[in-house]
Amino acid sequence: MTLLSVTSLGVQTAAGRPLVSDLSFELAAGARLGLIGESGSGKSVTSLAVTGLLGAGLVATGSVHLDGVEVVGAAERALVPLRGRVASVVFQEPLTALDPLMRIGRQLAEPIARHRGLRGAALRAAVAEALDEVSLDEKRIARAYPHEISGGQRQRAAIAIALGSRPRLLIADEPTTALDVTVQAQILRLLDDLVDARGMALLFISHDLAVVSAMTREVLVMSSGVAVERGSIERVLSAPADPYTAQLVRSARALDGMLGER
Amino acid sequence: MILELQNVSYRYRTGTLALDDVSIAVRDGQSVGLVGESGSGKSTIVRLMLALAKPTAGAVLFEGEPIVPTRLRRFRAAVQTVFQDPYSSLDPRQNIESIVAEPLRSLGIARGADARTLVAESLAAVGLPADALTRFPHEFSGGQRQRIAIARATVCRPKLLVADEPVSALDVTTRIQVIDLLAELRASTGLAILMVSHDLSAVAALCDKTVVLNAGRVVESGSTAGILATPREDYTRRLVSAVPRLPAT
Amino acid sequence: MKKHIGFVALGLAASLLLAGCATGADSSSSAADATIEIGSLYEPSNLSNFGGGGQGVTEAFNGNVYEGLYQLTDDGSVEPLLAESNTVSDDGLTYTFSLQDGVTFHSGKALTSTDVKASIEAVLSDDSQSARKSSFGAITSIETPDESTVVVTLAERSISFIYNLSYIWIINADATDLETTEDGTGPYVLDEWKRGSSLALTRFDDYWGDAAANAEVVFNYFTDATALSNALLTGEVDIVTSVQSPDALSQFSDNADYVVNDGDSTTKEILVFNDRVAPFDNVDVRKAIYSAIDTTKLLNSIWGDYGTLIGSMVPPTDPWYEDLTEVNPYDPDLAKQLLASGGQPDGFEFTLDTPSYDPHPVVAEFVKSELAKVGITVNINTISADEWYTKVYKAQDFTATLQEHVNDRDVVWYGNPDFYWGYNNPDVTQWVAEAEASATTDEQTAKLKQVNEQIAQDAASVWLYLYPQIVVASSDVSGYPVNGLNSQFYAYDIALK
Amino acid sequence: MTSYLLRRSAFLLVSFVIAMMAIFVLLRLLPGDPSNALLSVTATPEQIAAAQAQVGADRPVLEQFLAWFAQLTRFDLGESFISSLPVWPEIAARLTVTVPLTLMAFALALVISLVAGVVAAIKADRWYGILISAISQLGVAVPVFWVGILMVSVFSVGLRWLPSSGFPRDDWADPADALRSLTLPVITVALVMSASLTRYVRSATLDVVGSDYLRSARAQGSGYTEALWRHGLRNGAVPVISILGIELATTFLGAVVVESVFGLPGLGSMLLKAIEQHDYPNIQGVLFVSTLVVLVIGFLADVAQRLIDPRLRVSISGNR
Amino acid sequence: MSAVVSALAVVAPARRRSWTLVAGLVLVGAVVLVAVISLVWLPYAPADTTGTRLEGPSLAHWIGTDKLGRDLATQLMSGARIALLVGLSSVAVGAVIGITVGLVAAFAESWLDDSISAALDVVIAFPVLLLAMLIVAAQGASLGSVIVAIGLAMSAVVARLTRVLTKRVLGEQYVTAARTSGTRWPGIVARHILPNIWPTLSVNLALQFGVAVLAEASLSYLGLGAPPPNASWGRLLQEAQGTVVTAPLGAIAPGIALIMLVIGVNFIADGLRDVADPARKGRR
Repeated sequence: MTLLSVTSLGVQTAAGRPLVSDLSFELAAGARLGLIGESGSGKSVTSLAVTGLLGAGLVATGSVHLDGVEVVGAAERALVPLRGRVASVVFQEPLTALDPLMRIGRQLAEPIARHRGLRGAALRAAVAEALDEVSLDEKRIARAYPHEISGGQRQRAAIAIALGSRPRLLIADEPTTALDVTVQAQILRLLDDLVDARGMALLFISHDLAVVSAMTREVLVMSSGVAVERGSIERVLSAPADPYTAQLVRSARALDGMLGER
Repeated sequence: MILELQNVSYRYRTGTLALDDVSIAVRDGQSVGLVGESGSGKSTIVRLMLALAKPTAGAVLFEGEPIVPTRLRRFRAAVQTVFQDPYSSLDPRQNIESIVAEPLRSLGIARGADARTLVAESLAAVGLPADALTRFPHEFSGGQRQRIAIARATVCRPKLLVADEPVSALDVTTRIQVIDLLAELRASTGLAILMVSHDLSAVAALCDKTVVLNAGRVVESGSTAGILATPREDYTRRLVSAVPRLPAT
Repeated sequence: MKKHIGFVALGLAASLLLAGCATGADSSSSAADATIEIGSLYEPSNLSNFGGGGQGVTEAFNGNVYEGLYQLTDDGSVEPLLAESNTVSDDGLTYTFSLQDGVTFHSGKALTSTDVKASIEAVLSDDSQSARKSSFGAITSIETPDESTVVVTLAERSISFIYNLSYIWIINADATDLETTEDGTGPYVLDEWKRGSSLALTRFDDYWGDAAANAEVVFNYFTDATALSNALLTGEVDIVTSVQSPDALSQFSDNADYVVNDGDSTTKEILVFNDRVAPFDNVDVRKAIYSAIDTTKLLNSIWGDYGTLIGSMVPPTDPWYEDLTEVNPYDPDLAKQLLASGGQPDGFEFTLDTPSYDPHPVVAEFVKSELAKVGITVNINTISADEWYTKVYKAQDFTATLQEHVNDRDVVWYGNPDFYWGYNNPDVTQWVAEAEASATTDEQTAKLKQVNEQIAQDAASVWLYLYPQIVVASSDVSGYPVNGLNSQFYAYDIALK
Repeated sequence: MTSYLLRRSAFLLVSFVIAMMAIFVLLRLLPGDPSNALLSVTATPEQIAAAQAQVGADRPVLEQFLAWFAQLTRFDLGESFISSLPVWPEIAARLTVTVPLTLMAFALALVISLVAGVVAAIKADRWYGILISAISQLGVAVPVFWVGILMVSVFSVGLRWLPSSGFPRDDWADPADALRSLTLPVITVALVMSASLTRYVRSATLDVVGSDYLRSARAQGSGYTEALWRHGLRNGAVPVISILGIELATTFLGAVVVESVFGLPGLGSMLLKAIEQHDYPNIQGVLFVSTLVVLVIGFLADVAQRLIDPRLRVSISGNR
Repeated sequence: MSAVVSALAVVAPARRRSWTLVAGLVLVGAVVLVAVISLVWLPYAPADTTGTRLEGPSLAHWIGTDKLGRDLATQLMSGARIALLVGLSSVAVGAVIGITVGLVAAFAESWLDDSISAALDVVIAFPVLLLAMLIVAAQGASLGSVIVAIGLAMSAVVARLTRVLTKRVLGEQYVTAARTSGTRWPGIVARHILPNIWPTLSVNLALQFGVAVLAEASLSYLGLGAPPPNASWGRLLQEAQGTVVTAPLGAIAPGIALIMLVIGVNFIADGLRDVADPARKGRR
């Protein structure tokens, strides 16, 4: 069964400017898809539309089925059960995505308690386990506020929070863009391992071809809100069909080439 | 030797040591890449090299001598800069002509029609149309803004361009274009470049020499190709291997 | 907030009419337990009448809490109070007073002649800041031959002596802390003074005379006249002691629930010149200004149908009143002629120091507008009451000013050439002195009428109008005073129907 | 946190002393002589000198200040020039009117503005959201005394529901009576205050509503209201608390003006009268108390802000 | 008026419609128009007392007369002038002092900056009106001292805002770019800082204008405002308070004029905020 099915999705601003047009793709349970595009291509807006989290003034059209439930035009009430349980999101900027006034432990406990119904000692154990899973020192980090830990640790915490509710689909929206390269490598490995271990589906969004290629075999290339190409990463890299994709690949190859052969 | 840091240390007011005994030199026409992750002391080095801050210990030498106030004007004319954020680096309330002409005006190099000619030439050199002069920064894309910043930095024909993460904020296609532009400028004018970046590929594309920085110290330095191919230090190795690569085809 | 500058009368003694004022307060038992709520704008600053208490302390305490040897009644006559009787020597220099029997202070102590002596001496003492001090300059000695007799000796005749004694409160000589407490002999005892809000008096059960017709009176203080009339409208107060604007009155005058009493007032609104300085040292110029101002319209503007026009300093309630309103008639043409003969044919410019509180700013604007018509330019300089006192009164550094003079019998100030307005007519000075030294009231009255006519002829000041004295009360109460002479307000006859 | 508290307390003390000094000197620059109010028009030069000595106006300003400050350290505010009565008991008596008035008005304003501000922010596109914004615009533009006059003419003079002015003589002996007297003044001040507070609450709410962390919480399955309650409350409180101190001070001032409309025997009417009479000890006393209150409120607001926001704790101890 | 001028400058290209700005300009424009007309023409001379006392509205006296029989419309019209004068002058006083102090604090060494900020916090904690009451009490009531008092009181708010905004601009890379371009501090202040803090600052100054007009009215009500013959709206309100029942227009008309002006400038402030400056439009 298809976990996520997007059909003719459109997103417009209140003024009528289209951000995403006629976007369609499907994602089966346990599958991975990379969404790639440069700034303004509409990839982040897509991730928000999928979970019904578009900001005020943005209007979605078309259809998004998440675990069989129509998201576009749905009432908040209908969406709440889907979020976290079916699909969780890791955002780009972990500093602002975490509540600055709440200790990490409490932020982590919130979705665990909600979705797994744990309380008291069991909840504390689950929080410790979740932190351990993302290789964070449970004692220190649980008591820390977001500003007290490094960017990498924050993003690990954000991942732990997103996974705490045991979702079947993880949407990672540029999860490493704000991080240093060495940290990026660690986070990517962590995500890869966790998604694998849990058999989750992954929608991985990035502007960086090399990063996407490390995470998924299948990519969808977006430009100006339109999907220009879809296929396996090898095919897209070796024989891009669309001129925009071709240019993107050419640039990426050029930069990659600077680093020399491996 | 245009600019040189000699055994420089820098301590914040809070007491934290940001730089510890760092020595870096940039020769005429040379291009040096300064690589490091956040907290490595890159931005402090940039501030010292631009004479925006004074070192706690050690010396900053311009053409072999300290930068005293009487030489400041000469120094400014010779050492120019491009910043990371193309949105914050251009004053939103000034038009492009005024922005690019700022060094000419402030350093008393040219005024009026002369300045206008120089500005137009400089804009042409970075590939921007002449009608850009009367427009405002918000009318341009990120890549175009970075070109404007480069035009401003090169309008007074400096000897050294200090480029602080000049392409990090740009999309990959734009990134290539700006790197190409800098390479072209270097080739055509003999401009020396000190590029600070966490992005190894950008450094690799532009710099002959690379200095690797970690936690306020120089970890390793040498030819770029050498460092990429055979990093000697552990940290450098980790840094190089962490860079995501495209799958071979 | 108003601050009336009280001017002490140095006039001759009032008529010695001893006609008893029937109080007629036969009150039923329920009415006798009533609390009367009085609304006033004049809260005392402290409870002492030696300095700073202001007119509020007179209003609340005079005759209610403290009593004098004599009392100035609401209709302006002087009656004995704590003095049962007195005799005057033939030369008019020795006064012998015998005191009422059975008078006790609120503290329980019996009144003796020592207390009277101490009370008078307190007013005369070196550090006394009493406004009355200079009225008693003639006293040479006070003796107490026995517990109920006081003998006062004067250096010269003073026909106003008895009248002036009505201002002196007889206070327990042993009392302390008179700024927050009291120890008088009056029909009321101070119950509580809640500063900024109210002052409550309760009936003194051991009062020597007729008991008060009510159990309690409360003076409720307001800083705003509108709030005060609202309080009367909403039944929070029963009586307003002194209404300061005619506009509030329309709400009461056509309403059977209220009674508007238009009593006799002694408060005069005066345009005061500095008669020493040019051009106001010229009689014609002063008269020109008097004739240029339409006082009828001014009075109507400020007070509607209330108030009275006067032609000089003397209000109709003073014994030496004469109608002098035609001495300086409103006549702009005459004003122009007078200006010309006064050497100012093209008009001139002067500064009018105007106290910042009502009604002076409005009056100033009216004067400015009227004088503009005859070519005189007025610059209004607004000053605080305090500045008025420093600049105008003490330093006499002014050209012209506005002021309300509240006391009765205060025409005599025109006999003092050093007074702030600088009016100096040797004849007037002499007549005032002679009036004080007269042996009979007729003689006194005749002299002061002469004074009265002369200052009007000289247009020493412009007496713009006499304030009305308006007491508004709920029609449920009776027995309240309506004239409010010198700010006093006798509350003991007020009864609830 | 402890070191912050110490430093902040020291700052409180220093700024208080400086503020009092400024007030003291400013008052001495007043033209006019406080001894005037003590004197009658017949005062002789000796009487004038005696009155000046009584109020201390004949000594140098610095000496006056030091004497006054020495008194202050014994918490003695001196005696009124005009009435010779001690200042502190009068202030204490008047605080029983002004404090309840200010606090009740403030609490009411807070309740009104929290509800109105949040609704106006969340329902910015609905007619009632727009209406709330419009009313708060109007409220900011209306003078408080004007509202008071309106209130009196409608609810007291017109409908006779509530007293138009004054305060019970027995203070709070009958609380219902006292509350009746304060109802209209409280509503008047609260209405005007809530207008500007609503705008602050609205903008703080808008910040929260647009925040990433709220979106994150919702992405993990938290309902909108729940997320707003759990994360928005504290985050929204930080900017609001920072202005609450100032708003409370403003409320106090609103109370001062309104006291004169409603004839209440509070601190405000005492201050006005004291200014009128140049009664320095009374002015200083009232300003002493109100400055202290204002500064302590600022202190508490700062501490509260730091208790809520851990980022502020770090930046203070880290950077200085 | 600077706020209004820049509002006009912004509205001219009409990039983004802002109904608040338009409404604000209409309201304030009406007051300005009346004030300008009052300079050349008034229905009656200000001191003309030929009317009868407290007349109702008529053709001769559009909104009636006051106690002295003076034309209320005339007074209201000259009051517009004073309201604008008080607002503008206090804002000018507040802006000049506030911007200077704010700039000094932003550029100063940290100890000086801290001291200035602390002092500003204390001053700001005091409501405008309380400070103004003290200053007016000290200087005596005159239009000038009212303006100075309100201006001084508001300067602390302006200074604090200027300091914060300047610090923000100082953190922008274009300031660093200007420094490396050899521009000296005065040039940076004039060319970069002032133009960039102005949009936000002008919004605040417009709001302060309203605060000033209201403060003057409250001072007048308390008897500490501009003395006669200045026919300020606040004083008209105070004078008419006693006649609210008999001649309500005397109190209502200046009240409405006052509210109109304050709402007008607040609308303009909101409109200025809505009409984003170019910097904000460029970003995403």
